Parts: sequence; structure tokens; C-alpha cells
Amino acid sequence: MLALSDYIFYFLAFTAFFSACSVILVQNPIYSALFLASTMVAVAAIFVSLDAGFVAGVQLIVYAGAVMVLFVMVLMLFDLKHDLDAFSPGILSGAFKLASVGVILGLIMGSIYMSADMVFNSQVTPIPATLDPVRGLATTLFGNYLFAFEVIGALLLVIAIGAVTLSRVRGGTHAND
Amino acid sequence: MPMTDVFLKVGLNHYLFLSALLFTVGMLGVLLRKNVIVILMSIELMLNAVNITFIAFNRFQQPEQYNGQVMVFFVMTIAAAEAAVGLALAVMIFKKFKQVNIRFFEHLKG
Amino acid sequence: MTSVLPVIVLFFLVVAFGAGILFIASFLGPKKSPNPAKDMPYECGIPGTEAPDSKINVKFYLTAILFIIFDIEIIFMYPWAITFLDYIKKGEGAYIMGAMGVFVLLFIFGLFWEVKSKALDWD
Amino acid sequence: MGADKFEISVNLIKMAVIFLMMIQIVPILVWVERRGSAFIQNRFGPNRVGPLGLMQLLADAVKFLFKEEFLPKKGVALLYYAAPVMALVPGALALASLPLSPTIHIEPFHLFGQLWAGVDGKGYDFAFQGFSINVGIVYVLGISSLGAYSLLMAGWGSSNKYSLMGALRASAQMISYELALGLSLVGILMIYGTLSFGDMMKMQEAALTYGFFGQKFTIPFLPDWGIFHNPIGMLLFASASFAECNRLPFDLPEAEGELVAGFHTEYGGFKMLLFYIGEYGHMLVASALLAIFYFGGYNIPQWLMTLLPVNHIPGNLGAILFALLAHVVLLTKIIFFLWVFIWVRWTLPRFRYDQLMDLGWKTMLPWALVNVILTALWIFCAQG
Repeated sequence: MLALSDYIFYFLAFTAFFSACSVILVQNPIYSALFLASTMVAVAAIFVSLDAGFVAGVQLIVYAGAVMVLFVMVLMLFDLKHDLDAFSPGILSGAFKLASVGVILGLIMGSIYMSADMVFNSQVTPIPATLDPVRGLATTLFGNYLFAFEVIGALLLVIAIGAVTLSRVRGGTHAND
Repeated sequence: MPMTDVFLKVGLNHYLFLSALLFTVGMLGVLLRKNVIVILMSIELMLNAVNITFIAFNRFQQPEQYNGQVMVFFVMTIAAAEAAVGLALAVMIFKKFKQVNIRFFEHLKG
Repeated sequence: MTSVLPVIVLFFLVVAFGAGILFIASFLGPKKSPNPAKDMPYECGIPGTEAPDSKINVKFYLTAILFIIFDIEIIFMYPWAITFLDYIKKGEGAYIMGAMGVFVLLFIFGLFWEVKSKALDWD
Repeated sequence: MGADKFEISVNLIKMAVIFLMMIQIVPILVWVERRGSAFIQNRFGPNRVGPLGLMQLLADAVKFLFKEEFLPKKGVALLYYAAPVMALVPGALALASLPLSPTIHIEPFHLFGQLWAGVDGKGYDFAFQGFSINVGIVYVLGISSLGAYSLLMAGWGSSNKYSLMGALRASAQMISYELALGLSLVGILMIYGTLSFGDMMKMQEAALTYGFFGQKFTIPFLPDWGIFHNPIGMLLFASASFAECNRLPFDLPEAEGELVAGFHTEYGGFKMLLFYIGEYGHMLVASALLAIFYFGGYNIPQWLMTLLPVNHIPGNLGAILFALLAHVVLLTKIIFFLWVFIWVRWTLPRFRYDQLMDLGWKTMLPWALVNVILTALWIFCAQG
């Protein structure tokens, strides 16, 4: 019998997959962005069901709350409603692309299936209640990954400067600078 | 393991299958769509799929360690940074050509 | 694994409430009477004029980009904040302060640069 | 959701009650706002329908239900109708995760000829809370950040340039102040060392204690509330939440004089009311967070606590009475902050948009950083 958590997984997985497909099939990019946001929320819910609550929260704040809002804002600001020929032209190249994606999907699925015996054994072990997940995450982040963390800080600084500089290149509203 | 159990007992494999599906959908989007912004969105989709894999492996293989979650943290950061720069580029293209076709990226010089 | 279920249930409850209310209201209200003035975009009662090619204000999307970047930096401070006391009690306070100190310095430098370069100025 | 039928039904009822609380508070707040503004401006306000004009809210709701259904001619129907419904979601989902009372332990009891004792036979634990998410504040911030979609969908769906402009302004404002809001919380999180609301409130139960290089100084007549440890953070958080709720003096998104009416220009009837419910839900969440983080949540000062007779009633009844009292205390604080929201609205003038953005980015964000650094140094000194 399916347990309750399995129903939840299938529901969330279906939501994520359905909205992901809609992202690439819908003509209007604004709808694409909204569907992608719903995929992100479904993925965040999947994270919660995998006991990664903090990462789920970050997913909501960063992806659903910031990145997708940026996408939606850009699409609305520039009025990109009319995206008539949404797909790249060419039947032959299209078929080729589809086929290559199919091959890759087959390979991934096959490899997952082949290793099924290896990973199927790993049943869910409940996390001990004494462990505070966020504490553990923080200790790992500031322990083993400290260097990566500082590099991320530097990267974000570079991105902040780069994005502003990019938006200043001639032709923008900053042409008078 | 009999085949009927495959659907009845959700385990690590199901999360990996979901991740593979989402990744493929994102890849299709990158290959098939012309709109730069939709392509960027498809890339975000692929990164999300990867994140599911990280979290699922973390939960099922090392439930008392947090390496997978920290990785997801970093992936999200990189994804957001990539989206920020990508959109800045897309806006530049739009201002120049009044369209956000991926074709126009080759005209961006200096 | 089911801790997300109540959130989903409440979400559907809220959506059902909102959609239901709108559905009921659409029955109770009078039917739509066609009227050219009513169909026009509302502009304080003045006959509406469509904006020709409204000027794109890049500020909005620039703000959103900067928001994303600073938001991530703030999110990184949360796990730091809640383990800060633990590290100090372990006697590793200088280590954790230094770890975040470098990060915060980069943050401050970024913010300072954005203010200096007038990227945050609205006319 | 729960282990047996009793727990599941109690949890469902709690969830529904909290959602209804959010909806019910709207007409009351609208009434308070109108009467309050009249009081502040030396007018009467609504006073015809019912005693003190209290029935005005019922009349309003009925009127809204019977308004004409309207869709702008060029509007995008799906987004136009989805926006007001989505406006309800962030407030309701965030409010349900806040614990509005301490956890009550219900001993095993007999009902319907059956022993109800929970999974482990030790009884049940309930708090007046829709559901408990162990990352507390991160979940609330994440859910509230989804609020921008509703605005953008409304602005785009009604296909009116004023709506779109209002929506863009609103979302730009929301995300700008979300930074200051998020950063101002870092200081208080450092002090509590936890993300869960329940633990935070437990830490504020005792008398006020400051530490200084390993020494402890206790002030017995004051409670150990967050505001005494982190006053700058509290000021920043309070003003950022005004902006998050799009309230005056930060209500630029709906500035009537400049933008017609903002993102809900083309909305009327109950759709408009749903936006209001969302906005007041946001206010409710902001007030509750303010109370939980900085004003002790459901705690009252300890010396006051010992005077109350509720502590001495044994059994399930005592537990329930105690939780009810705590709930009333928290509710009183929330209502006080809601009144502050309304009070400020009728006192302060509105900012200009550039002033608003400058305040968010160039004043509040640096001050929030300063707060983080100062708090870190303070804790460092306190622990020695």
C-alpha cells in the first residue's frame, strides 16, 4: 500500500513535472516564468519532505522570491508578450535535438535503474531528534566549506559590480553618464 | 525486488527519476526555445533538478551529515548569480534589437 | 516526511476559499452591462490614452538584481547567526567572527560601491 | 497531520480557525481604521449602521458580494482572477506557522467509549498553531516573499499602465525592504541562537539578564524580552515591516494622487476585498512577529505571572486555561501593534519614491549591518 508520504511525493513530483513541461511548452514567457515559480515552490516542498527545511526556505526566498520575481519583472517591463515563433526553426535539427535529449534521458534512467539494487536498500532512517539540522548545516558550512563560503562572498561582489556595469553600457537610460 | 514494488515504495530512486525528468525538460528548453529569457529559465530548471539529487542523496545516504545541503546552498547562489548576469545581458540585447532572440548574441561585441 | 502536508492542505483551503468567494460573487452580482467607457483602462475618469512607447525604466530591474545578490548574502548570515553563540562557548569565537568578518567586509564594500556608483539613485 | 482521528481533527480545526481569524480581523480592522482615523482627525466616522457603526462591516461585505463582475477588456482573465486569490496565500500560510500559545499537554482521556492517548500512550501535545515548521522564521520569510507575485499578476492581468506601474513599484519596494527586514533579524537570531518561534518565546520567560565578561546582572522587575537586547534591530524590523505591508508612510504602490490607485486600479467588489484581506493578513503576521521576537510573545513579566491563580489548577483544564491566558496575552500585544500600524498611517505623511528607496537601501540596510556588527561584539563581550 502507498503510505501517506508516498502520496505526497507523487503529488509534488507531478506538480513539479507538469509545471516544468509547461515552462518550455507555453508560448507566453510570462506564463513560463509563473510556471517556473510554481516548479520552484513544488521543489521546495519536496525539500521539506526530505527533512531539509532550511534549504527549502532558502529555495523559497532566493529562487521563488528573488530570481523569479526578477524574471517576471523583466518580462513585464519590456512587454515581451509577443513571442510568436517561440521554438527554434528547422525540423531536422529539432528532431536531432529531441533524439539527443532522448538518448541522454535514456542513459540517466538506465544508470539509475541499473544501480537500483545499490540504492534501493537505503531505506529512510529517521533523523535523531537531538540533531538540530540548521546547526549541523552551519557547522559544516563554516567548518569544511569555509573557503568556498568566502569565495562565494567575493563572487557575489563581482556579480553585483558586473551587473551594474553591464546595465550601464551605452544605449540605456544611463547614456548620459 | 518485484516490479510492482517500484511504484509502491518511494525511495531514493524515485527522487533521482524525478530529478532526471526535470533535467531533461530543462535541457529540451535550452535546445528548442529561442527566447533568451526562457533559455535562462530552463537552465534554472536544470540546476533545480540537480539540487533534488543532492538533497535526496544527502537524506538517504548520509542523513546525519550536511554536505549535500551545503552544496545545494552553493548551487543556488551560483544559479542566482548566473540569472542576474544573464538577465543583464538579455536586457542589453533587448535594448539593441527590440527582441530577445538567442540568435542576436553573436552580435554582441564591445 | 509528512511535515509538508498541512501546508499543502492549508494552501488548497485558502485557494478554495478565495475562488469560491469570487465564484459566488459572480453569481450574485448584476450581469455585465456593455459600456465603452467601462471597458477603457481607468484613468481618473479622463478618456484613456494608450502610452505610445513608454520609456523603459531600467531602475526596477537593476534594483531586483541587486536585491538577489544582497539577499543571498543575508541568507548566508542566518546559519552563522544561530551558531554564533555555540562557537563562542566552545572558545572559537575569534574563528567564527573572522569567518564572517571577511564576508561582511565584502558585503560592505559591495554596498559602498553601489552607493558610490549611483546605481541605487532614483531621479 | 497527526497520528489518530482526534489529533487530525484538532489540527484541521486549528488550521481552519486560524485562517478564519485572519479573515475575520479584516472587517474589524477596517472599522477600527475608519473610526480611528475619524477620532484622530476629529470627525465621526461610520456611526449609522448598528451600535457605534459596528454593523457597517457586515453591510460592506454584503455590498461587495453583490457588485458587478468586471473584467477589463484587454485584461488577461487568468492572471486577473488568480491575483486576488493568490494575495490571500502568503498571509494565511505564514500566520498558520506562528505559535499563538505555548504547547499544551493533554493527558489521556476517555471519549466515545474509547481511550484517546496518542501514539505513545502519553497523551497529546498541542499548541494554538496551524502547523509547526522547524525552521520558523526562514519559512515565514520565504512564504512572504511570494507576495510579490500577486501584485505583479494583478498589475499585468488588468493591462492598465497605472496598474502595471503600481505593481512594479510595489514589488520593487517590497524586495528593497525585504533586505533590511531580513538583515535586522540577524541580530536577534544571534542572541537567541534558534530559528524556532517556540524556543524564542521560551527564552524570554525569565527576568532581564545582561552578561558582561562572564558576569551576570539581573534586573528582576523587567522581563527578558528581545527589545532590551536589541533595540536597533527592533526599530529597523518595525519600520521595514511597515514597508513590507505597503502601509503609510510607505504606501507608494497605491499612492492615489500619482498612480490612480496602484495595482488594484481595475479591481472592485470582493476581488478588491481579497486584496485587503491579504494586506491585513500581512499586517497581522508582522505584528505577531514583532511581538514574538522583541516583546516576549505570550510571556508576561515573571512577578506578574506568579500572582495569577491559573498556575495552580491541575489537569487538562489548567493546561487549557493557561494556554488560553497566554493566547490572550499574545493577542493583546498583536492588537496593540495593529493599532500602531493604523495610528502611524494617520500621523505621518507619505514618502516620495526616491526618498523611499534611499531610505531602504542607503539608511536602513547600513544600519542593519551596524546592528549585526554591534550585536556580535556585544555577545562576544558578554560571554568573555
